[in-house]
Amino acid sequence: MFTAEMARQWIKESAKKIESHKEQLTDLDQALGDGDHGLNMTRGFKAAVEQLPEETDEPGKVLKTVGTSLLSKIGGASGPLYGTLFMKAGSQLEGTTVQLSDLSSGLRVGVEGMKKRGKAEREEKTMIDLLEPVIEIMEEKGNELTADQLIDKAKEALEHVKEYEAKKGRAAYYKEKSKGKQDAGAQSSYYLIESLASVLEMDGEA
Amino acid sequence: MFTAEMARQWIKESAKKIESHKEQLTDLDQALGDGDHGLNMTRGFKAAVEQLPEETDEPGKVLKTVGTSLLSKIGGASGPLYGTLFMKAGSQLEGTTVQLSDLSSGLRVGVEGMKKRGKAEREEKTMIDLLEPVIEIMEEKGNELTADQLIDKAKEALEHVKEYEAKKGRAAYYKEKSKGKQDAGAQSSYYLIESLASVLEMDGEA
Amino acid sequence: MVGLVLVSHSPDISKGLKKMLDEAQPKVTVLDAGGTDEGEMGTSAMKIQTAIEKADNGDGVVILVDFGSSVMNAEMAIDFIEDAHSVKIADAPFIEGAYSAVMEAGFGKSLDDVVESAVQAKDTKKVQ
Amino acid sequence: MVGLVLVSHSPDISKGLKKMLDEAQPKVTVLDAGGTDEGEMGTSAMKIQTAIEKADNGDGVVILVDFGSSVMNAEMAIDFIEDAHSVKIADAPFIEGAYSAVMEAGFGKSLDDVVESAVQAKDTKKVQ
Ligand SMILES: Nc1ncnc2c1ncn2[C@@H]1O[C@H](COP(=O)(O)OP(=O)(O)O)[C@@H](O)[C@H]1O
Ligand SMILES: Nc1ncnc2c1ncn2[C@@H]1O[C@H](COP(=O)(O)OP(=O)(O)O)[C@@H](O)[C@H]1O
Ligand SMILES: [Mg+2]
Ligand SMILES: [Mg+2]
Ligand SMILES: [Mg+2]
Ligand SMILES: [Mg+2]
Repeated sequence: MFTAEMARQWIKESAKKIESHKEQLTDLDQALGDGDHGLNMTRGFKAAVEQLPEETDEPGKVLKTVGTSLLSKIGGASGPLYGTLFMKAGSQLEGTTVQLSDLSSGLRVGVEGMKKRGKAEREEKTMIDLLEPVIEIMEEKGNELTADQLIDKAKEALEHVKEYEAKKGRAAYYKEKSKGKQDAGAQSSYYLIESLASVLEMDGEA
Repeated sequence: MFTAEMARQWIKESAKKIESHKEQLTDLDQALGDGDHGLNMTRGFKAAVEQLPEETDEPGKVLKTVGTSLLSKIGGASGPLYGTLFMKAGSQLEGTTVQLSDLSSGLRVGVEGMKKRGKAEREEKTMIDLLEPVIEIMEEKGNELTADQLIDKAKEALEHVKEYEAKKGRAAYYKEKSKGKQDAGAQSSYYLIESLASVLEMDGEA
Repeated sequence: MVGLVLVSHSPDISKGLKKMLDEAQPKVTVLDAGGTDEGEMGTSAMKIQTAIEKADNGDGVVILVDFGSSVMNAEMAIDFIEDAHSVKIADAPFIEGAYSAVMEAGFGKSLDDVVESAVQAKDTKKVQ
Repeated sequence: MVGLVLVSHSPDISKGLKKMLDEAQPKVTVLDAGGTDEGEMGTSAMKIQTAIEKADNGDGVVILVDFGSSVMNAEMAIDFIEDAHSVKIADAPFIEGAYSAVMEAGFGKSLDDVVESAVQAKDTKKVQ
């Protein structure tokens, strides 16, 4: 099960993690971009938490609202990208009864929207390189998915994305020089997945 | 003879004529450009008059200083263009004894510099279409040049430039639609020639 | 008459560009949609959407973008709009494309012609 | 490191662009030489000349121009300068070329490489 309350917890946990890694995200974006990813993400997730619909039982509605908050509060590329991810995923999830397998279908639609929005493919050193492998393991494991599987896959993806050459966004100007440096967006996506894992774990324990 | 005093009179007379036709130049530039030619020229010639070297007997020095004033005070295309005309013409005129034929050689060097600066040729609907035919008649008539010959040629050129299609500057965006409309820069050049003629005339009478 | 929307990361850039375009073609509706909602460096899909709606006089709207999130947020704004087929993003240099576009728009040209003129601004040589 | 000089008619445009470039490559010297000496719409050969001299750290200077009198005044400024062969005007889109140029300059590339990267910015597609 993936409840509206879990969706809210996911976003609150993400906001905390991002806030506490604000400087790291800034530094990564400074090295390969314009240095605002920490600020962008903190501002976006702060707004997302403030605007979380606390009343609804529908996780889709929660995620859709999150997408709108991110889109309107993040002035950088991560705004339309994460905005699309959450809006599309949220629109895909119907009603109050959502299984983990439904969540993975939702996120699949979300990440496909993100790829279209960014005209990006895998291995171009973006958030997509973190999210899509994780969504694949979710699709593979379905309702049996565990928090550890999520974390392991996210860690593995994070190692890979570091080695890619950037082909999209500001980092693309660095060409081969981008290899060996972490992508700011992949790093923030990692925190989103870590947060999702912690919510699943708490649910498993409950 | 073309004395330093005549050069100063030329510029003072030009400044007056331009000031009194400021609105016309503005309107012409509004129709085919950005509408600042009246302001540009008024500001430039005001500065040129203020900065006129009143002491020197060398007409070349006068014109060179005028070029610098125009260049530094006119923010539009006419700044580097008229600036080049006067600076190059002035540099060409040596000493205190300058004949009309020397003035025409100076202006020839000036207009060639202008063409290079604007990457412009004849019949592209610019100030060059006014100035070059006039310089040709000066070259042809040499020291026998009269004020009437200058005015007649300038009037004839002004009629022609109106019919050309603009190929340079902002007016070029109007393509065929520029035909039949007067070019602001050609019009201001006309006033410069009219002023030169009036100075020659006064000199003839004196 | 086709309207224009200017989307640059820097609000100063789109502001200055609008001023320049207004001088060249005062009768064309040009909307400055640069910067974030807070007027900072960045772009905003909502700001762009509002600008598109204001710029549309019935003959369509051309959006000029600088890069990156400008393009993405312009596309999102178009997704939010009903009559999306009358809104086009020009694949054109921001300043140079906008200048060409405002001229053609002022001449009463069609949406496609205005876009085309912006795209062709790429090919104008500045130095030999 | 190659320095950059920005010459646009609008002083707001060059100001906003400099801010954007400084965010992307703080270590490159970028001089804003947009607008007239009075800060109005237009350009100034003298302002450009001063900017070139300040931007030159010994590895040369690339000038980015919008159009018209920007090009002419940049050329006049170069004529006034002694070491003119180390100053080049890029035949490039103003914003997009400047962004590419500041990146390459920050990588320590040569004057010719920086110019070339600015010129190539023309070919980057914004929309499919
Ligand atoms: N076209 C794109 N497709 C997918 N992801 C992208 C694209 N452009 C940028 N990104 C991601 O966005 C991150 C940068 O986000 P952010 O700093 O907020 O935006 P900006 O680059 O506009 O300042 C990058 O690290 C990368 O992961
Ligand atoms: N490339 C060029 N070569 C020659 N003359 C030009 C060129 N560009 C513009 N002009 C002349 O300059 C005039 C416009 O001057 P002005 O309005 O002061 O400059 P701007 O177009 O920069 O506002 C035009 O009418 C034309 O005669
Ligand atoms: Mg960034
Ligand atoms: Mg940014
Ligand atoms: Mg003008
Ligand atoms: Mg002007």
